[in-house]
This record gives sequence, C-alpha cells and structure tokens, in this order.
Amino acid sequence: MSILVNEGTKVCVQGITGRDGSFHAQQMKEYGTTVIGGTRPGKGGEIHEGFPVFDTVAEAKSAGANTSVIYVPVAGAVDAMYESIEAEMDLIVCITEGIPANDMVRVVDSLRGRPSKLVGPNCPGVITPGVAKVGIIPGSIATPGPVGVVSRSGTLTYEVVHALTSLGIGQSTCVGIGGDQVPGMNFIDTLTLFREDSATELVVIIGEIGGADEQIAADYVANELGKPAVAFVAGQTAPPGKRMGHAGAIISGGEGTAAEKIAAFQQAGIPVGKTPAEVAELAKAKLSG
Amino acid sequence: MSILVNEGTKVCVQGITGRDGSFHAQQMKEYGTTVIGGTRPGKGGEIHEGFPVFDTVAEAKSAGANTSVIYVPVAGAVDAMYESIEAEMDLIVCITEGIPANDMVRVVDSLRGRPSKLVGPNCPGVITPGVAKVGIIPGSIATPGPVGVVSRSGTLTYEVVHALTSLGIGQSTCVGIGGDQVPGMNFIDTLTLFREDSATELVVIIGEIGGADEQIAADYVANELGKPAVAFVAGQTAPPGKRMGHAGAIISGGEGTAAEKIAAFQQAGIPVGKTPAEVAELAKAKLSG
Amino acid sequence: MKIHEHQAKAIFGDAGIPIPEGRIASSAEEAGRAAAELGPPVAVKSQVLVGGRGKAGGIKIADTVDEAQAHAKAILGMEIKGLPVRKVLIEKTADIDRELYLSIALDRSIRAPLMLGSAMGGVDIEEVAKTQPEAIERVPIDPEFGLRPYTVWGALRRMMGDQDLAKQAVAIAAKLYGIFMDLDCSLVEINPLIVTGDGRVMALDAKINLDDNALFRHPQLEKLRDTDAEDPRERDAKESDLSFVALEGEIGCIVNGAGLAMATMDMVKHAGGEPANFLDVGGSSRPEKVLNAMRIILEDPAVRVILLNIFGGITRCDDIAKGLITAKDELGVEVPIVARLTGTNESDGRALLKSVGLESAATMEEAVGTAVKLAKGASA
Amino acid sequence: MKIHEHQAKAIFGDAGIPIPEGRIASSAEEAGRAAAELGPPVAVKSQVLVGGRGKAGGIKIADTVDEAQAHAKAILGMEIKGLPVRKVLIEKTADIDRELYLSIALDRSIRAPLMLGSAMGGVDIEEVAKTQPEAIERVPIDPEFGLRPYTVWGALRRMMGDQDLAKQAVAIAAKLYGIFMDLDCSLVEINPLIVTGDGRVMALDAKINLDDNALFRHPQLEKLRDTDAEDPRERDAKESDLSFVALEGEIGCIVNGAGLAMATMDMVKHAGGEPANFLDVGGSSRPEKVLNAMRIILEDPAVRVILLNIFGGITRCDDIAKGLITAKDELGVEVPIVARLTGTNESDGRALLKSVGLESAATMEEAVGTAVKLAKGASA
Repeated sequence: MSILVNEGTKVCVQGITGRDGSFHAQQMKEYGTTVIGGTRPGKGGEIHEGFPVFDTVAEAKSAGANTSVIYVPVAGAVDAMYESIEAEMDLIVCITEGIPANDMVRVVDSLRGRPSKLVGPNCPGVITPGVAKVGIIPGSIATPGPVGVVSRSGTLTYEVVHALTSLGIGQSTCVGIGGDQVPGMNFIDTLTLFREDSATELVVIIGEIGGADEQIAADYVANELGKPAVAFVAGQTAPPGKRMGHAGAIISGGEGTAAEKIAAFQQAGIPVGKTPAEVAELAKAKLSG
Repeated sequence: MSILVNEGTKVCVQGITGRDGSFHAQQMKEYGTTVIGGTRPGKGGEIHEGFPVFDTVAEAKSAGANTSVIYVPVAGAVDAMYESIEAEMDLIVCITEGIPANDMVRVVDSLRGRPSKLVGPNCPGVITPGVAKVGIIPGSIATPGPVGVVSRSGTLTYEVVHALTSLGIGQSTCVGIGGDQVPGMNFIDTLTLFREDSATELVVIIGEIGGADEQIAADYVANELGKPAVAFVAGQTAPPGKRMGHAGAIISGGEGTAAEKIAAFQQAGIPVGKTPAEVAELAKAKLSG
Repeated sequence: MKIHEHQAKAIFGDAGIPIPEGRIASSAEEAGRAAAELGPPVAVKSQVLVGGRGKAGGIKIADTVDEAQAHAKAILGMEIKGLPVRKVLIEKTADIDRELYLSIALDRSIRAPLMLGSAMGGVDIEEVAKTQPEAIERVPIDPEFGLRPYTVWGALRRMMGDQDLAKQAVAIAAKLYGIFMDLDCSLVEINPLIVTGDGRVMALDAKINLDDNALFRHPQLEKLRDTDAEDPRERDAKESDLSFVALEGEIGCIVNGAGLAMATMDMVKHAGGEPANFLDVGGSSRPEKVLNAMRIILEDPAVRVILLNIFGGITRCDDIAKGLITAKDELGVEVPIVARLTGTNESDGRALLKSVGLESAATMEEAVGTAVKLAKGASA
Repeated sequence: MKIHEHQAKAIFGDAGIPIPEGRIASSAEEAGRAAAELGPPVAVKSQVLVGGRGKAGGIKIADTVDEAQAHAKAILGMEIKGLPVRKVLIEKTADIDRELYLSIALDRSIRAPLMLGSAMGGVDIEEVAKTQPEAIERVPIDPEFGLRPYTVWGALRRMMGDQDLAKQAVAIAAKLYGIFMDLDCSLVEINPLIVTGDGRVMALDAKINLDDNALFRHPQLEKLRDTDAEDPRERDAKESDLSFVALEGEIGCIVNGAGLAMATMDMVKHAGGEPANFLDVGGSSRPEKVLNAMRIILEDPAVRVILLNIFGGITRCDDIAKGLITAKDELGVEVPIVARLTGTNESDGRALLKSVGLESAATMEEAVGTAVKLAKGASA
C-alpha cells in the first residue's frame, strides 16, 4: 500500500511542452510511472517527445489520466489548478512556485465538496518508491519500505530520504507539501492518510520555521496517528522577520520559531533530529525498538 | 415522520421586525412551531412582540435555532441566505421574491459541500401538518396524513392541500419550492427526500410552464420514487414568450409548455388533474386503489 | 428586458468583441450620411425587438449612398410584427466566409450558465437543436470558476475547426461571459458569429436579454428600455407592482399567486370561456392593488365579467374585499363581478362583499362556472 | 513588501476609510507650509518602514506652524533603527476618545483571511495577544462569501460597545477587506483605530504589507517600493532570482532549496561556525545563478570560506559545477571553497570540480565540518 500515488496512478503533465514539464515527464516515465501524456492548449493531437499532447485536462482524463502534475509558469498555474479541479482529477500536484497567497486561498476553498486532492504548490511532489512518482523527487534516492515522509521542503526531503535509504530503511510514500503559506494538503491532511495506510509504520515529519503547522502536527501525532514519528525542523538560526526562501518560512511577531516547534514535537514524544542523518538514525531506532 | 420540518425544528426568523416577518413569526408560533427568535442587525438583545431579537444568525444558532426563514427585502435577501449558509443552518427557507437569477446561481453553487438545504426563494415554505410550519402556508388548510406535496406555486399549493383535506386526505409534508428559475431544492431534491420518508405514501407534484423540471420529475417518479404520484400543471392557456408572474413561468423557444409536461407525466403513468379538486380526487383514488 | 442590436453591439464593442463598424440613424438623411461616412456597400438594419427581421424585409444591403438612403426610408416606414421601426443601423458589410452561432444563457436544469455553440449559424438555432442536436456544442459553466479558456477550448476548437480561429472564439466567449455576469443577462447571443475571408472572427449580430430582477442595480441599462415593444397596460401594471399579461378573451381575472392565476385561466378555458388576461396581485394585500388591477382590466372593452379568485395566505381576504369595494365606487364598474374568497380573514371579506350586494362563490369551480355563464349571457 | 503610512492612508482614503487630513513633506519648509494649510495643532510623523517610531521620537505634536517646522527639521535628520527619515506626514490631530485595533491578515492555520479586533489599541497587539488573549476578537473570513456585515457584526459590536460605533466599524472592516483582496495584501492594519470625541471612527495609523508574489499584477504598487528599507545585496539577489538573507557570520553558504539552506545554516552553527548568509539558488540550475550567488556573497568582507551544498533534483550538479568554475575564473575568489554535490548528474559535477583542483565532500556533515574548520583557521 501507499498514499496518493500507486500502481493505478495515470499522469497528465500540464505544460508538457515546457522545459521542466518535458524533462520530468521523461523522468517520471523512466521511473515506471504511467504517463498518459500532457496538455498544451493549441497543440492537441501532436506528439511531444513520445507523449501525446492534449488541448485540455478533460481530454487527457478521457484518455485515462487520473492525476495531474503542473509545470506551468506562474501566470498560468492557477488556471491550471482550476482546470484539473474542474476535471475532477483524483490528485493534483503543483510544482510551480511564486503563486500569490490570495489565489491559493481561493483555490483551496474551491476544493470544498470536490473530489480532488491538491499537493503543493511550490513542492517537489510525491513518490511511492518502486511504484511511481509524480513531480520532481529524484527516483534514485528512494527505496520501498515502511516509512512515510511528509515535508515542507524539497531538497531536505531528498536529504532525509537519501539518509533513510543509506541506512537500509525504505519509504512507503514521500510527500513534499511545499513551502507556501497556503498549501493544498498540509501536515494533518497527509498524516490522516498515513494513519490509514497499512504499509506505513512510522512517519518522518520535516518542518521549518513559520506558522504553527508543526505544533498542530505534533498534537495529531500524540493523539490520533497511532504510529510513531520522528521529526526535523529547519531554521534554528533564521533571523526573525526575514522570509527564508519559502513564502511560508518566516518568523513573524516572534511566532513560528524552530525552538517552539522542536519543543512541541518533543512534548508530544516525537524525537527531533539535528541533521537529516540523525533523523534517519532516530527512525531506524524507533522501527527496531 | 416527515421531511425537512419536524418536532426538532427550531426557527430563526430573518427580518423578524419587518411587517411580514413579524406577522408570520406569530403565525408559525401559533401553529406550534418552536420559534427561537429572529434577527435584525443592530437590534440584538431587544424583544420584538415576545420574540428575542439577535444581531446575527450565528447568535440565534447559539440560542438553539437550526432553521432559518427569510422575510428580508430583496436588497438584503442574498446576504441573508449567505448568512444562514455560513452559519450552517440545517434548513433555510427564503420567502423573498425578485432575487436576480445570477445571484441565485452563486447562492446555489455555494451550497456545494455545505450541510444546509435551501427552499426557495419566492416560495411559501414548508409545512408538516400538525407539527410545525416554516414560511407562510396557512396552517388551517392542512391536516396530517400520507400525501407529500411539492409545488412550484404558492396559492396553488393551498388549493390542492385544501382540496385534499376536504376529502379527508392528510399530508406528510408540503413543500413549496418556489417559482424562480434557479431554486434551491428542486423537484428531484424534494422527491428524493419523500422517497426515503416512510410517512409519505403518495406524492402530489404541482408544476407549471417553463423549463423541463416536470419532465425530469416524471422520469424520476417512473424509475426511482417507488411510490405513486399524481400531478397538476398550470398554464395550459399561457401564451408563449410571456412571463406569467413567476420568473420561471415562461414558454421560451417553444419549450416548457404545459402540454409537454402533461404528456411527460402521463407517459410516466402519473395521472394529471385538470383542477385542484380533481388532483385531490385522483390522489384519493390512488391511495384507496 | 430586451435591448436593440445597436445597443448590444455598443456593449460588445466596449468589451472588445469585434463588431462591424456602424452608425445609428433615425431618418433617411442620417442614414445616407452614415453610409457616406462608412463607404458603401453597407447593410441597413431595422432596429426592432422581434426576431425574423430579415424575412420581413427589415435588412437590406445597399451598394451606394443613394440606395442606402432609399432602403432606410422604406424600412423606417415599416411595422414588423406590429412594432414600428424607429431606427436603422447602418453597418459596413463584412466579407463572410462562414456563419456560426455562439451564446450564453442561464440553464435551469444545471442551475448555471450554459454556452451553446454551433458551426451552423445565421439560422434558427432552436430548429437546429431539434433536427441536428449533434451540431450543437453545449458547455456548462461552473459558476465558481467561470468561463476560462480551458472550459470552452475543446468545444470551440471542434466548432471552429482550426486552432487560430478557436483562439479568437475563446477570447470572444470569455468576453461574452463577462458581459453575461456583469450585466446580469439571461441571454447573450451572437447569431451569426462570422469568419471573414481574411480569417477574422466577428459578431455580425448581437442580442442581449437582461434579467428584470437585476435591473435595479444597472440603472444605465434601464435607460435602454424601448417602450414600443411593451403593452402599455403591462407597463402600467408593472408600475403598480402587479403581474399582468393581456389576452384576447372576455373574462377579466384577478387572482393572487401566479400558479393559481394560470390555473384559473386554464379552468375558464375548460369551462368554455376565454380569459381576458393573466393578473397576479401578489402576496401583499394592500387594497389599492385591487383598485389598480380593476382599473387596468376595465381598460379592455372586451371584458364582460370580472372573476376574482383569492386563496388568502399572506394575502388577507378583508383587504381584498375593501379594495374591490373601493374600485366599484371609484371606477363605476358596469360589468358583473364574481368573487371567490378563501383563506386568511375569509369571513370578514365575505361579509364586506355582502354588505355591497356581492355574493361570494363557495368554490373556485363555482366561481369560474358563474363567470363563464355571465360572459356568454352578456355576449349573447 | 511594506509601504509607508502616508501611502497606505492614500489607499484607505480612496477606499472611503476615514483618515485625518494630512500632507506629505520632504523638508522643514514644506512641513511648515503643510501645517499652515491644515491649521495647528498638527502631528509630525516620520515615514519609515519600521515599528516603534513613537518611542524613537519620530512622532511629535506641534501647536504652532513654527513648532511643526522645527519638529520636521529634527525628525527629517533622524535615523530610526538604521533607516533615514526622508519624509514626514503632517496631519491634523484628532480628538481621541478611545484607541482600538483592527486588522485583516492571511491566517495560515485556516488557509484564509482572519480579522483581528481589539478594544485595546495603540499598543503592541502581539503583546496583548500573549497577555490578554480574551481581549482580542478573532473572526475567520470564508473566502467564498468574503467579509459581509453579518460576518463581523458580533465581534465589532462587542469591541465597539455601541451600535452606532459598531456600524461605522463594520463599514471600515468591509473596506479594509476590499483593500486586502484587491491589492493582494498579506496584512492591512489600523493601530490605533480611534473613536473621536464626537463619536466618529477613524484610522489614525495605517499599515499595508503586500504579497511579493502578487506584485506582478499591481505595477502601481511596485512603484511605492522604498529601497532605503532593503539591504542592497538582498535587492541585488532578488534581481538575480536568488533568495538571499544577509547574516553576521563568516561562512558564505550557497545551497539549493530553502529548507536545505536553513538546515545547512543550522548545521554550521551546531558545528561551532557562523553562517554569513542564507542563499537558495532555487530549482533551476543555470550556471550564471551560481556566478551571481558567489558575487553577492563575496561583497561581504567577513566571508572567510564558501560552503556549497547541493542536493540535485531539478538542479543538475554539472550545471552548478560549471557556474562555480566560471565564478572562480571571473571573480578571482581568494577564500577557500568547500563543495558537496549529490544527486542529478553528481559524478559529472564532481569531475568538473576536480578538474580545477576542488575536492568534493562525501556528505553534508563532512562539508560543514571542513568549512567551519577552515573559517576558524582563517580567523585564528
């Protein structure tokens, strides 16, 4: 088992003719993911580097796609999300970064009462090792196993997954939820899925400064998850009031510090690693303990 | 049993200090309905003719209300609906007429993924005889029994209910869905509830010219309802292209005529009465047959 | 409410939908000047609020300024389906390669706007819908997302048959939706939407119907109202807050509630009579509404009897009775009145009527029967 | 992006939120003329993009024109928290009866806007939130419905304590929400919102923070940018499409990905070093990004070693290596470089570095350890 991405995942790449869309369509396919094709309005019917091109997501859905991944530049990314939401894709992964927060407020609100799940924007996507990947997570670093990973950071996910794999610990599914202030799925949404997933025995939570999502996640782990977790929090040395790359990574009004988040995890009985390598070791200890 | 309105119905009257709101709050209370009070922003905390006044529906809900009925003039009626939708009232009945159709498109769309049911606008409301009423249907004409009534017309509902009662046939619940083009609950939404209601043995459908809701309802009765129905259609003598009072009562492009609708009912095996009295007789015959 | 082609085209032009260059004219001289400014050939198009102008001879092509003036003179004297032509639109003719159809209307069954498109334009779209339903593209618009390029791309590409033309049509559809929502329309229609010889997509005709319920927030549109196209009694009724539709019969009907009013008309017809009108006094029961209703009905000399049918809910029978008595006094009613009052304050109402010598019928059937008999007796 | 009080007040004024009458001045003379026009007493308020202006002496009341001019002269010469005061706002003083607080901000936990209100205004609201959370009204705004009067009525009535004042506050809140949505703000704040002696509600201060990601659609707001308040290197980095934050340490960091960049800084600190900066080269791996990153980092004379930490996903290690080599060539880098390259095209990248005599560390830990040792050695 796994969450979000599995053997039945059939991908439509929105913006398949662009540089990133084109490259990652190929990468996903090479990893074993079923890529139905992609969209580029006005190019429907063409073949782009071996992939069928559709004018709309609805047409890609008719051709079998149930999952969208968005590599469209920021000016078109919101429309791309709406298109996939209207087409009722099961999963929508938005890689694009730099989307205005108010736009995301509306996008997330529009999901109410609709069947789609949205991961991102500004995220690396989802990988179920050995099965399929949707997004840009390098396939080589992951290996199948019992650890679910959920993360606000892309490259940090790679570090942690790589460290886990190096210790011989595989992953059920790794989900990069992205570093924006208003993401689609958040920690709780993802943890809820991991809770129900029989293949996941332990969850790694990778947080960072800004907001209170880590504190809420710690509470959920303590009271609801029913599985052990280990955590990492980036940004202990970040100065207040400065946006650290991610739109959501900012300590404002003295709130959202790494120290608060680490304390919340520890109070919930969740060990916090000081480095990605230490996180992997903590996971290993928990799994064998 | 019944649908929409029952012993647990607790009413908040939006616009309780107005002429109609005030009068009908009293009428509902006299019929036995639990009226928690009403709203009038800026008058919260006052008592109006024995009813507590609240500033907002949320406050009325805190005081126990689970049903709203709207007597607010058209300029404020859309906001009044949104207020009750946001407060997650179980049932919202909008009496106000003259609401722009595009506004109703948005209101109905906003109900997606939210728990409220909306009856109206431009409707007489709902009565469960002997139990409670929400709206303006005269209580005296109705009596408890096995017939569910659903109608696009107000006074025509009264005629039919009165005729049924005169023949000794009572009603489970009578629902006036209103004569607008874009209503909250339509025939199908209401019939779906009657289908599940064990107290309803037969349904009377009162339609009129305009649209194709009667044809869709006929199809539903034939294939899904699992109970007999009789029908009435107003507007056999209506000229095409003219709006007959209700915003929705118009034959346009040669479509939506009474003849089509009567034919659809008859093809679905639903007898159609020529007068309200005949409808009551048909219902009586079906019930005893 | 309907507005004229030239008014709709002005709205289209402001929204950026391509339209032919044109001028409005109220006289043959003005039309001639407009034709000279635009340069012939030009189309001379009657501005009336009914369909079928072309068939009725209300649209002509002129190859010279003189011809334009002559056509305008002829058309400005016409009546089309009973409506006088007071203005003509003089427009540069277009080089038409294909005629198509595009509209957005409120669709009741989906409770949302619906875009209709067809490669078969310039003809009666309802006829196409009946005979060749597959020739029509139907795209429901989710009101939460609106009409976005992806919503209509597939349909418009099929309809236009070409990427570049589809792109132009998508842009037009998006603007049409903007107009539909911003102005609270019930219909915006382009028939025909044309493709010109040099590959441009353009609105050759323009139709906009407005939601009467929303006019209160568009005072600038209310000013476009053309009262020629309205029955003066219907206008009078609207000002008195009554729903009224004039018919051809001899029994004047005053009823509360639109459904009951229609059912009353139907019953009159079944009983062998002919209703003179549809009239709904509405929910409120102010006596002056009945007075106004009587006044408007009695303007019709064909009316031989008045049938009052009231089932009081929000309406109170005594108020209705008071209004009727006032009307009898003030208007000097000479035709017989048949009244049926049931519901709220019924006994008070009946007593009031009795006090001026009016008996009330016990049922709707009885009242209708009596009215039809009186109307026949009166005309016999 | 932050904008100045007088700019925010202009937006408030256009939206119909009551503000005191005022004039902006860049010199003492202008300030004097403004004070004369407005009529003393006036407030002289420094326009700088930091909080705590009042405590720093940047806000003064003047009872005469001469006094206004003198205050302006003093304030225009000041630096507040390192920022020069270039303009002062001269404003008519208000007759303050009460000071309250009102704001709308994006709230991450509800993924929607949140209105905050408090009867305790004119003070640090974060302090109030900590010490007296019950003194703060929190109203989440459903983005589908927006801020409607009913949404905030209950909270504002409690906060204002009076129906009439509540009505004024509701109107102000609705306009504040309009600004928040229309201009894509992350915060709009009125602190204090005042009640005057004659019962009017008014914004005495105004703060608007804009969402940087949305500025592309508000070019008129981009023009309000005050570069005084920005670190020139951060501005330079932004123009090069890099995320950069200057810090006080001696180890210059170049990392791909914000999370990894923060984790790298943290690890430097844990290892006993001090990061000189946060720098995320982002997902794209164009070599010139590394070149620009090196250039910006090397502007800081405190930097004693450069730590490059790359985990290639969308980023390709060979591109990074090429950029680093170009930078070494073009910039004449004198400080040591410690590199760690893993992921996409790792071996190519390492080989390229090796070709110019740069060894790559095997792990992040090793790279950080080496960098800290080098920095200490250099400073010893």
